[in-house]
Amino acid sequence: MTGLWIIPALPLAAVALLLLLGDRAGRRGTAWIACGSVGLAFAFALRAVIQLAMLPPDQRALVDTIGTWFRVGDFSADISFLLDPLSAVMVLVVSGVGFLIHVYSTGYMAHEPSFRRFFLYLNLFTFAMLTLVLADNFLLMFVGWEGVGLCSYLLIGFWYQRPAAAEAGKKAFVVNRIGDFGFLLGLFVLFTAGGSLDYQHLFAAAPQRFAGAAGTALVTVATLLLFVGATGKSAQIPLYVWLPDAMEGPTPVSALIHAATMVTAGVYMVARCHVLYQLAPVSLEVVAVIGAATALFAATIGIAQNDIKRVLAYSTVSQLGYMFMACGVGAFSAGIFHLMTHAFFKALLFLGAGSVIHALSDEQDLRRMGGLARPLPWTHATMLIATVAIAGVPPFAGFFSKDEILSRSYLSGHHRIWLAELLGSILTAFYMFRLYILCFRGRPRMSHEVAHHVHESPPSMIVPLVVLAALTTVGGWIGMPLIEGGHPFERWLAPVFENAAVAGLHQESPATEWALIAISVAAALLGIGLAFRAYLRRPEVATALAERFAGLKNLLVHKYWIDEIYGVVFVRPFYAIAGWFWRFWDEVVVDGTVNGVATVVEGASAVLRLFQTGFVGTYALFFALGVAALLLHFLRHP
Amino acid sequence: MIPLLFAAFAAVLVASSLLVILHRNPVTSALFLVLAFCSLAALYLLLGAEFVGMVQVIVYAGAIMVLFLFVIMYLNLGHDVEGGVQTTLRRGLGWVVGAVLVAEGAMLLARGMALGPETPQSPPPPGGNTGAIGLLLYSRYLFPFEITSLVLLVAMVGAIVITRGRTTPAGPARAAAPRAAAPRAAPPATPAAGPPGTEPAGAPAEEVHA
Amino acid sequence: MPALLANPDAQFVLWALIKIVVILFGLLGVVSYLTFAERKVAGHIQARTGPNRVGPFGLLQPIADVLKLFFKEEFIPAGANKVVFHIAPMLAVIPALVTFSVVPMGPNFTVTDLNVGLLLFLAMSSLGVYSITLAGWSSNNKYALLGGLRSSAQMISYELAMGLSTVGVLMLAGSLSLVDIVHAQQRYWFIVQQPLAFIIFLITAFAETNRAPFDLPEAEAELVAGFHTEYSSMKWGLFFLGEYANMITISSIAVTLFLGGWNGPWLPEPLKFLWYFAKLAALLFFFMWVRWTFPRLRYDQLMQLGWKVLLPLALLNVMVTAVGLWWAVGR
Amino acid sequence: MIPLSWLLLLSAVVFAIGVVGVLVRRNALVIFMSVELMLNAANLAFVAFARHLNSLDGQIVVFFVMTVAAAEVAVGLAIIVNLFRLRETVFVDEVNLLKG
Repeated sequence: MTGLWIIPALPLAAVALLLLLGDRAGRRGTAWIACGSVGLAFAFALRAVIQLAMLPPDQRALVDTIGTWFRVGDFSADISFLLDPLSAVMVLVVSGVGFLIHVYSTGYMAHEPSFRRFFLYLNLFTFAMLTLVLADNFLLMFVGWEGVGLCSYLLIGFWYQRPAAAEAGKKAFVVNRIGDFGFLLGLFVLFTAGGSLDYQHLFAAAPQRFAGAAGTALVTVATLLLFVGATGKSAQIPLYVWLPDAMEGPTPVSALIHAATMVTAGVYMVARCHVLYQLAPVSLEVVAVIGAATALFAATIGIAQNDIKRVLAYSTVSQLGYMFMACGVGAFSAGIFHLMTHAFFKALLFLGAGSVIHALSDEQDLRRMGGLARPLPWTHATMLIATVAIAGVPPFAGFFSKDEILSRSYLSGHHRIWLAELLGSILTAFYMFRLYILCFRGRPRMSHEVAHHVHESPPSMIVPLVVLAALTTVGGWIGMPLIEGGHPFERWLAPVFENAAVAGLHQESPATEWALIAISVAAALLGIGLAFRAYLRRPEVATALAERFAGLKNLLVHKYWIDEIYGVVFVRPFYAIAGWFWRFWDEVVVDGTVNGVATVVEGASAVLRLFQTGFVGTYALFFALGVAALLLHFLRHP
Repeated sequence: MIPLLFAAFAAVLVASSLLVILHRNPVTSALFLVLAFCSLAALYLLLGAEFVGMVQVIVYAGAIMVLFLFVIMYLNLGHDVEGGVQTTLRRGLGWVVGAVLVAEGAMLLARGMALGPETPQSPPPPGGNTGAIGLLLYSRYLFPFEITSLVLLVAMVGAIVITRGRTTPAGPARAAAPRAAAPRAAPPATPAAGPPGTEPAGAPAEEVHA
Repeated sequence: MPALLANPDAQFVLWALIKIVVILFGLLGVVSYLTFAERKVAGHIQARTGPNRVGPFGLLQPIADVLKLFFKEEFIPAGANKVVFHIAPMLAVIPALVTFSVVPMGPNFTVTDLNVGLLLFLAMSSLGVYSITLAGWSSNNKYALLGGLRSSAQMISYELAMGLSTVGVLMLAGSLSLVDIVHAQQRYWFIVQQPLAFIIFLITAFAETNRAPFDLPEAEAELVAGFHTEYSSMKWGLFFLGEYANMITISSIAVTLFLGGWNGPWLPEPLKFLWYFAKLAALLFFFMWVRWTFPRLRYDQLMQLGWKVLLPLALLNVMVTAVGLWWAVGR
Repeated sequence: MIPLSWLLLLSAVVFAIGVVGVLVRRNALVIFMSVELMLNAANLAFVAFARHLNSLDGQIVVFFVMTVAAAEVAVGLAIIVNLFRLRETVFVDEVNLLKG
C-alpha cells in the first residue's frame, strides 16, 4: 500500500504554496488552498481507512515507507507511515475535525489582517499532527510531536502584539519543553534497552527485552518518562498550567489544537505504547492516579472561572484526565473512544463559544452574557447538544464513552478510580451547565451597545457547528454498550489492543452493567439539576454559597494558586541561577577569555604587520620562495 | 619524426613563453602567449590527446586570449616602464627563484622521482579518444562536470557585476546602447573613469566572453 | 635522393606538401574568380552588366586587379604597431586555408581525415577574430579600432550559435570526422533532420564571414572602411582574399555537414566530387544573392539576434535532437 | 615515443617561466598571462601523465583546469578593468590596498 505519505504531504504542500504565493493568493484563494488541502487530506485518509477496513482484521496495518531519513552507525530511521486501526481513528479525527475547523476559521478570522499567516500556521499544524499520528517509529512521531508544539506556540501567540498572548505562548512552549525533555529521555531509554525505535520491532521485542525485575524497572522508568511528555502535551498535573493560558489564542485554535487534536497526542502516545505500559503496572497505576487527580482538580477550578474559554479549557484538562484514567485501568480502547467523542463535542463547544464571542464583539466574560438563546438559535442549539453530550446524558456521544470508562474502571476492580470518575462527572455536568445557563439563559447582562450588535454567525461558521453537532449526537452510537463480543468501535480497535482486553469483562452480568449505566446517568442528571437550581431557578443560592465558603471560592478562582507556587518554587530560583551565569560566567569568564585572545592577537599582529607590504609582488615572492624550499626538502629527503 | 616535431614545438613553446614575460608591450606578450598555446596544442596532438588539443585552441586561443586583447586595447596601455632600485632587486630575485625552481625540478627528474614504469599503451581507437572522454565526463566525472557549469555561471555573474560597478544607477540604459561602448584609442588616453554614462563600458565584450 | 624517398616520413611530408600546394593554388584561383563572380552577380542584381572590358566577357578582370594590387604603393600609418600591422592580414587567410585541409571534396579526396575535423574547423574559426581585432588596433585609427572591436564581438557572439548548431549533426553522425559525417549522409542529407540547425548555421556563417547583412565591421557609411581602413595594396588584397577564402571554407563546411558533401545520384564514384563543387557553387551564389538583397542590421539588432534568438534556438535544437535520438535509438 | 621526463622538464620550464613572469613584471595583465602559463604547464604535465599511465583521467582534469582558467580570467580581467577605472593604473606595485 502506498500513498499514505500524501495525507500529511497535502497540508505541507499548502504551507509551501501559501508561502510562495504570498498575498497574491488573496483571502479567498488562501482560504481555498488551506481548507482544500485539509479536505483532500481527509478524503485520502478516508480512502486509506476504507482500504484498511477491507483487509481481514488480523492484517490491518498498512505501512508506507518513503525512504531512509538518516543513518548513523547501525541505527537508521525511516520516513515511514503506518496506518492501523488506532492511527486510522486518529487520522480521521484530525483531518475531519481539522477540516471543519478550517472552514469555520474562514468565517471567524474573516476580518483578521494576518489571515494568511493564520492559515499557514494552521496547515503546518495539521501536517505535524498527521505526521505524529501516522508515524511508524518514535523518531518520526517525535518530529510531529515537536512540530505540533511549535505550531501551538505560534498560534497561541498569534496576536503577538498582545503581551498576554505572547506570554501565554512562551509559557506553553517552556512547559512543553519540560515534557518533551522527559519524552526524549524516555526515547533514549527505550532505544538503549529496547534496541529500536520502530513500533513493530520494539513492541514485538519488548516482552523478551524487558523480562525480569530489572527489565520491569527499566520499562517502568521509560514509560514514566514518556508519561512526563504526555503530561506536558496533554496538560496533566503537574504540567497542565499552560493550557488555560493558551486560550489567549484565536478560538478556532483552541478548538483544534487545545481541545480536539494536539492535547490528545499524549493519550494517543500512551495508547500506542500500551504494550510497554502493560509491562509496567506501576506506570499504569501512576497514569490512572494522575488522570483522576487532574480530572477532579481541573473540574473544581472550572466551577469558579468566569472566562468562557477558560471554563472550557479546564473542562478539557479534566476530560483528558478521564482518558488517562481509562488508559491507566487498561481500557485503552475506551480512552481512545472518549478521545474521539471528546474531539467532536469539545471542538463543537469551542466553536460555539467562538460564535458567541464573535456575536458579542469579542466578549469572553460569562458575567456579561446571558439570554443569548433567542438571538443565536443555531449556536444555542448546537451548544446545548454539546453540553448535554459532555455531561453524559444518553443518547449523546459523551454518554457512551464516559460510561464505558466508568464501567471498565469498576469492572476491572479500580473502585476508587471509579468513584473519582463519578464525582468528576457530577462536577462536569454542573460546571458545563453553569456555563450554558450563564451564557444562554437568564437575562442579558451585556451592555446595550453590545446587545445591539448581537448577530448570528455566518454560514461558514454555522455549518461546521451543525456537522459537529450531528457527529456529537450520533458519533457515540458505534460504542453502544451491552453488545456481545464488544461493540463495533472496540472490535475495530481490537487488533491493536488484542492483548490489552480487560479481563473479566465478559463474566459480569448485564445487570451490573445496567446498574453502572444508571448510576452514571444519575450522576450527570444530579449535576445538571444542581446547576439549574443554583444558577437559573434561585441564583441567590449560588451567591449565598459563595459568600459562605468565601475561602474555598477564592482558592478556586485563583486556581489553587498553582501558578504562583510554581513561580516561587521553580521560576524564581531559575532566574537567580541564570542571573549568576550571566553576571559571572558570561561576563567575566567568557567575555574575559574572548577579550584576552583579542589582546594577544593585537599584540602579535603589530609585529606580523611589518611583513605585510600590501604589494602582490612581495607576497608572490614569498610564495615562490616557499615552493622552492619545499622542493629542496623533497630533494634532501627523497 | 615525432621527437623532431616535439623538439620543434617545445622550442617554440619555451621561446614564446619567454617572450611573453620579456616583451614590454602587453599586446605582443598576448600574441606570443597565443603562439605558446598553439604550440602546446600541437604538443597535445603529438601526445595523442587530439581532443584536448583542439579544445585548447578553442578555449585559450579563441576565447581567453581574445578577452585579454580586448582588455589591453580597452585600457590602451603603452609599453611598460620598469626601473628603480627596488624593481631591479625584485627582478633579480625573481629570476634567481625561477632558475632555482627549474634546477630543483630537473634534479628531481634526474633522480627519477615520481616516474613509475610506463603503462603499456593500448592502440588508439579508430575514431580518436573523444568518445571515451565523453563517456568518462558523463559517468565518473558527471558531478564535477555539472559543478563546472556552476563555476562558469558564477564567474559570468561576477564579471558582469564587477565591471558594471555601482556608480551608475542607470545601468540598463547604458547596456542598451552598446554604440557608446567604444573605447578611445587613437587620441591620447583620456581618463577612463569618465562621468557616468560616458564610461566606455567593456560590457559587451565581457558579457560576450564570460 | 632515392633513399630519402624511401623513408616513410619523407614520403609523408612530400605528399602533404603536394596536397598543400594544390589546394593553396586551387583555392587562390577560385577566390580570384569568385570576386569576379560577385561583381557579375551584383551587376545583374542591380540591372547592370558588371565588369566586361578586360578580356572576353571581362574574364581577365581578376588578373588585372591582382596586378594592380601588387604594384600599388604600400602605406603604413604613423604610430602603427608595424609588426602587428603586418601579421594581421596573414592571420585573415591562414585559418581559412587550414580548415580546408579537413574538408572532404570527394571520396578519398581530402587532404587529411582528422578525427577531430569539426573541432579543427571551430578552432580555426575562433582564431579568425585575431586578424580583424589586431588590424583594427594596430592601425592607430579610431574607425579601424571601432570596426575591429565590433567585428570581434560579433564573431565571438555568433561562434557560439554556430558551434551549437553543428552539435545536432555531430550527434546524428556520432563522429567529429568530416569524412565520417559525409558517409553518414549517404541515405539522406542532414538538412532533412536538422533544418533549423542549417538555417542557424547559414545565418551565423554570414556573420562569421562579416558579409552582408552582418558587415558591420566594414560599414562604409559609418566607419569609412572598418578595420582595413588603413590598409592598401596587397595587404588589403589579403583581407579581401581572406574574406572569400572564408566564404568558401564555411560554405564547404555547410555542404559537408548539412548538404551531404559529395553524395549525390547518377555520377560514378570518381566523379562524385562534382556534386560537392556544384553544391558549393550554389551556396556561394546564395551568399552573393543575400549580400546584394538585404540591408545591413543595426548593431544592437545584431547582438539581440545572436544572443536572444540564435543561441536559444541552437540550444533548443540540441535538446530536440537529443530527445529524438533517445526516442529513436535509446529505446 | 617521447619520454615522460622530457615532457615533465618542459612543463617545469614553462612553469618556472610563469613564476618568473609573476615575480618580475609589474603589469597586472602580464602577471595574469604568466598565471595562465603556469596553468598550462600543469596541463601539459597532466596530459603527459595521462599518456604515461594510459588513462584518460589526466585529460579530463585538463578540462576542469581550462574551465577554472576561463572563469578566473573573466573575473580577474573584470577586476583589473575596475582597478584601472579607480586608480588609472594596472601596475601592481602602485596598489597596496592589501595593506591593512
